[in-house]
Amino acid sequence: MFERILIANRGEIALRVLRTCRRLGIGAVVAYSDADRDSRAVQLADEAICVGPAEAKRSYLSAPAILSAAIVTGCDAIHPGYGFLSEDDTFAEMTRAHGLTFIGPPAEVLERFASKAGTRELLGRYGLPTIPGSDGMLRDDEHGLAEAERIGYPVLIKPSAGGGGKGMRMVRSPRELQQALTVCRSEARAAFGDDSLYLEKWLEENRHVEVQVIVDRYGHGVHVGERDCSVQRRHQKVVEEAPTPALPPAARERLCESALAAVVAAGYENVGTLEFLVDGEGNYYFIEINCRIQVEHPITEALSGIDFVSEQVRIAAGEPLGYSQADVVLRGHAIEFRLNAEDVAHDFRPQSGIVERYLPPGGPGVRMDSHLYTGYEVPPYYDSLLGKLVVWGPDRPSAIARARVAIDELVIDGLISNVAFHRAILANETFIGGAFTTNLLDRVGSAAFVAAAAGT
Amino acid sequence: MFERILIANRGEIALRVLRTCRRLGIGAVVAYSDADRDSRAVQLADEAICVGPAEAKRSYLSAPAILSAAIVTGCDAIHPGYGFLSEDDTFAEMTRAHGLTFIGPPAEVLERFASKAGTRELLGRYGLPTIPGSDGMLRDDEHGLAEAERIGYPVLIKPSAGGGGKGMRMVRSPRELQQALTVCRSEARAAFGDDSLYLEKWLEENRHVEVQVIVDRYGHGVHVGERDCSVQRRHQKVVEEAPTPALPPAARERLCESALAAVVAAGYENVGTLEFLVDGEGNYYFIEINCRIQVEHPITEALSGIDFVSEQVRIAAGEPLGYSQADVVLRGHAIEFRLNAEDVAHDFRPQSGIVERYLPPGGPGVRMDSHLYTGYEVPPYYDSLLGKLVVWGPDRPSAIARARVAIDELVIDGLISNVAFHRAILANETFIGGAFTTNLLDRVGSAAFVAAAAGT
Amino acid sequence: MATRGSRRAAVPDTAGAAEQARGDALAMQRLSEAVLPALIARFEASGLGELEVRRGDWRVRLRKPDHGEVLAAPAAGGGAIRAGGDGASGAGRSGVAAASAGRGAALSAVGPGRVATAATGGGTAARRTATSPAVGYYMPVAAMTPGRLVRAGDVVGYVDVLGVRQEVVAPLDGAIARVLAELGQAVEYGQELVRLDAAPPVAPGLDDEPLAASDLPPSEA
Amino acid sequence: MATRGSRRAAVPDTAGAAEQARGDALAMQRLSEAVLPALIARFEASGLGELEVRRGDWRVRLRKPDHGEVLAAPAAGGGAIRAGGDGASGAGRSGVAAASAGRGAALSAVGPGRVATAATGGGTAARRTATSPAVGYYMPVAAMTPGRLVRAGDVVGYVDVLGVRQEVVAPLDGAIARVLAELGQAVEYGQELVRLDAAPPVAPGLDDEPLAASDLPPSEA
Repeated sequence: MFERILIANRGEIALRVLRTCRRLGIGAVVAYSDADRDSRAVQLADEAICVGPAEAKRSYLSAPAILSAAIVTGCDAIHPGYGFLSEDDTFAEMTRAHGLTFIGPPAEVLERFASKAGTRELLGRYGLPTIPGSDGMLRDDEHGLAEAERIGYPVLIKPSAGGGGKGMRMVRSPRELQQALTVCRSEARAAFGDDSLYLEKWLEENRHVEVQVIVDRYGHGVHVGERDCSVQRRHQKVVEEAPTPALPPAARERLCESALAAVVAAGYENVGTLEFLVDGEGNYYFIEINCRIQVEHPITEALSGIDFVSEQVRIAAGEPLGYSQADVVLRGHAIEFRLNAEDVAHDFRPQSGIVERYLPPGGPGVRMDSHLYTGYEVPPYYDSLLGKLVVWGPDRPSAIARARVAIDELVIDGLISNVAFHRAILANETFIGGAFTTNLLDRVGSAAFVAAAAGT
Repeated sequence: MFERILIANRGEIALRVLRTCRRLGIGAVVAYSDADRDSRAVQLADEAICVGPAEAKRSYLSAPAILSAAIVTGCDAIHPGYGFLSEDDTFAEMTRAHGLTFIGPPAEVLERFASKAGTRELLGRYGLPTIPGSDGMLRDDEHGLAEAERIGYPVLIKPSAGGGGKGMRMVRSPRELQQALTVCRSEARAAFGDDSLYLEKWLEENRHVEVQVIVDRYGHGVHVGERDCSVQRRHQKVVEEAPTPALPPAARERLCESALAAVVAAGYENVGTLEFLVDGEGNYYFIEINCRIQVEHPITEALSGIDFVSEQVRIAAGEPLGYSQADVVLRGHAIEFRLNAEDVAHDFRPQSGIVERYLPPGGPGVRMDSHLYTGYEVPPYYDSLLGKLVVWGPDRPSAIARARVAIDELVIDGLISNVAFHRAILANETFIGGAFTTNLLDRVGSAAFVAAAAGT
Repeated sequence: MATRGSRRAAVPDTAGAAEQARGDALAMQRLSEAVLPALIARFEASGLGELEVRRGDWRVRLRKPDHGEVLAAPAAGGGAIRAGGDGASGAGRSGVAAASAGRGAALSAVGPGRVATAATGGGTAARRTATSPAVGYYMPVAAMTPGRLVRAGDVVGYVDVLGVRQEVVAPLDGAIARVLAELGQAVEYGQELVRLDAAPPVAPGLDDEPLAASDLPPSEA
Repeated sequence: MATRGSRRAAVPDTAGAAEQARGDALAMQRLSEAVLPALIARFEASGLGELEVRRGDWRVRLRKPDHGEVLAAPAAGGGAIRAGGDGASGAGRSGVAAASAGRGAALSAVGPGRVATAATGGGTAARRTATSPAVGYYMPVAAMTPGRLVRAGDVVGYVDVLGVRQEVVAPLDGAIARVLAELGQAVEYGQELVRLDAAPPVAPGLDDEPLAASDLPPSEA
């Protein structure tokens, strides 16, 4: 097992990883940027080291800075969290070349699953249905137009790299497609340094359902059920829950088993998530794999009792899984709410500033993962995630009821957050009925959605 | 179901009950004393009503004040929390006489189990072994001396009423007994208004193990496993855990089943706890029953997923239990740490004052039930409980590891608490080995215990 | 609308300073010698309710008792209920007025003045108001109407607690200025029930301050 | 031992006041007209780092930037490691110095002055110190010993980042006062590496303040 892990991330996930390092008795060094020196993770770390200025490119995204920090602080492994360098196979390879362990899939596994199109093809071969899409990356606009014609409109433009909705757009006609391709290409280039795009058939009313897997180095794997992340705005998840209300138990089991079988066969290793779209008839289509810890992993922790960061660490250290599918027992229902510093009423404008007062909710079945504290200054340089409220209940209605209580208890004063948005979700009949689809929010408009809920 | 519940308590338990009322969609009115108007429960309540001055006798312990408050605020039920009026059969009867429901056992059940000696006799008849003790209450010192002679020294003097260590004393000789009887009598009179005392054989090295039961009005009951509360100082619980490390699974099962069978047969109703002493050979002796929610109920909630306040409410409303023993599944290991505002180094002197900074720990398997917030002033009038840290892990070592992490994260600035004491417990080999006995702390001395741990 | 209670001198709270390092001790000395007297003076003049100076582990807080402000709540059949939150709490449901369910009575709104009023010997505002000795239903004494002269200790009303009448007592000699609750209204412990105008000082040694005209409540409800 | 950086004027922070009710607005006006100027004056004189005045939902906070205090850390083979916590954090493990495991180097202790120092244009203290451009191992330039004259932009040392040398650059004309790191020492981004004495102003318009003798670090390590 590792002696000392460098945590190469910030915010709530740095704290999350730190907690597991502590629990495992492993030293935790937090790498931070100049803008994060007052962060909770830095305060609690065994050691903290400044790796660069606020700008992520020169700190959290700088492979040399992170690796150098790990070396000079005597770490033998690096946990990248999510985002930043977490799925960067070059960084994973550099880490290994310097004799350190990258906590995540090995470099060659990351490389194998780096291209979304390539992964769909690979896992398609191992039995996962995929959405009809373009024949590989679009060579140019003409190729795009021809492929869209073949697939049939509406189609979704997607970038090969990255995530988080950047470079994605749904179009309903050749004219829209031509305009959008230019925009998506430049967005993708700016965000990921790669402007490769491909097309997918757009499913009008769909659910986002993803399967959590853990696979060790020796090809033993389990799935830990699925999560439903259909509450999205602009392709960004806002609320996630498990199990999915979209599928009956037998269908969920089938989905999870086929996902696990495919990734094990394709040689995946470590903790990972396979994302699917599920249509109104319950058909599912594989869309992509996330080779890292997910933001929404706590809901699966609430159901299973498994610590996913601990599993990442153990598997990266070469330990065998040590249990089998029959040992994975899921109990109850859990929902996660992403609390963002953003102004829903004003186009989700990100907010920064001092947290005047912070008090997380408590009680049975309530977990709040957040790096906030009273007096903390949210810097303007990074994503707007303030924390994640996770509620558990023996069933979905009780989880929803607890969520309402917890949201009402939560105190985050000093900056605008999307708490009102979550209240609106919890009052929404479609959500309560378990029938939310991924495009509902964008169709209605989030601001209108919140306003409508406030009026009732 | 009830429309509106008066919460006749304060501190963390008022908040705990409030959370469940909210979850169940029941209005929550908080009755508070003049000293508690800035309490978190008052802030969060649907309505709050001042029932009297700081002095508990004229507020939280005043049956007319509480009942009048329930009536004028339109409540149809009263939740008494723990302590105060929670096991007062006269109050329960008054509540019923005014057409309201007491959330707890009905008055006649409370009355039946009001006397500790009587309850031991009653449940002894239904098969529970009891500790050899005096023949009823002690009539006078002579009776006490004779009974102690018969039982054999050392013996424990116990008051018929109350709890929390007041009026209790272990003595090893007739001379010690005679002195202690006077002290215990006056302590018991002052604390409970009842100076009846009885004697029990003192078990040198024993564990405190208690069984959680839920019994509905129709005689259907389940047990929800046991808890081990052997970490005590002066007969007050400080750390509790479940399951007990003192007994193997089969013995735990036997204990729990016999406890449940006995209380169901004796006509118990609602949520309750049967306390046992377990000696070095695994023999168990029933000592008393608590006819209310326990401070340490969250560890059983962590294992079972059952909300015990919700069960109290449902059963008091006449609902059937609705599930059977096979549905009660216990998972993992949980430990609770009582955080008290007390100076362990100075004879546990209670502390009061302003909480300058409060930040609860978080992450997987961590629950903090506390009424604190930054800026809250802990009043000097009541017990010193600041909150309860509850950690869960898949097994005992991981629960202990998580507890260490959580204790290190917890921030309570501005007043002295017993955090150092809990750190000492978590560093203690006897605790880690699962071999703590109830008299260990008093034998060593808590201050010495903390100092010894700090030195290692 | 609101009357203003008397002010007490500020109380410096210097707990914990003794254990601090030399640097803190020096800063503390500087604070108390140079800054504190001026701060207290400014504070008195500022109209602020609280002022706090902090540095590291020590702090000094200047605080006035709350003003004896009383809301003029219409005591109708289903009156307003005291909301759980207040300005300082943030998370409370301040401003939410829920109707009391059933039992034909309601609890009247309680203003921020109740702390000072309920406290013994708080200020003259407290001594000018008869407060509820218990939680229950208010029962006025018919003769106790505005203008009526009373002596300290006179019963100016009752609160019915489970059928038992508890006396509401005049805290000082004076005249009834206003009755703040109605027959059958739900009242809580410490709630202001009858406002008095203090009698003008007739003998030396009476420790009640004379009232300025501006301290009296206006006559509208 | 410690040098003190320059102070900046206090910045009143009045966010949110605009939305407040008339009462707050009045109190606010009173505060800013009557109290604030005096408070600022007192604050400047008091030596305090922060002062805050609050009332209900608004508040005014006066705060100075941290002093440019620098620890004189002994740069031995296994030096002290920066502890996670600081005075303000409370829960951190302040004071805990853990030895760096393996790899033959250690990170030197970093004082609370780093924020001010690393900031661009913070005060003269920042402009007097060459800081690390990256995280890595320090490599001095042999000629750069105390007394040596340098010009702004001169390379006064290097930081080795995975085998690539990054330049440590003099921020102004002056003389080397002290080299704060040793060959092979682990340094983090922004860490102070070479202290300079500014050259005396030779031309008008040079915006560096002249140094007082008391601002110079004492010569012992």
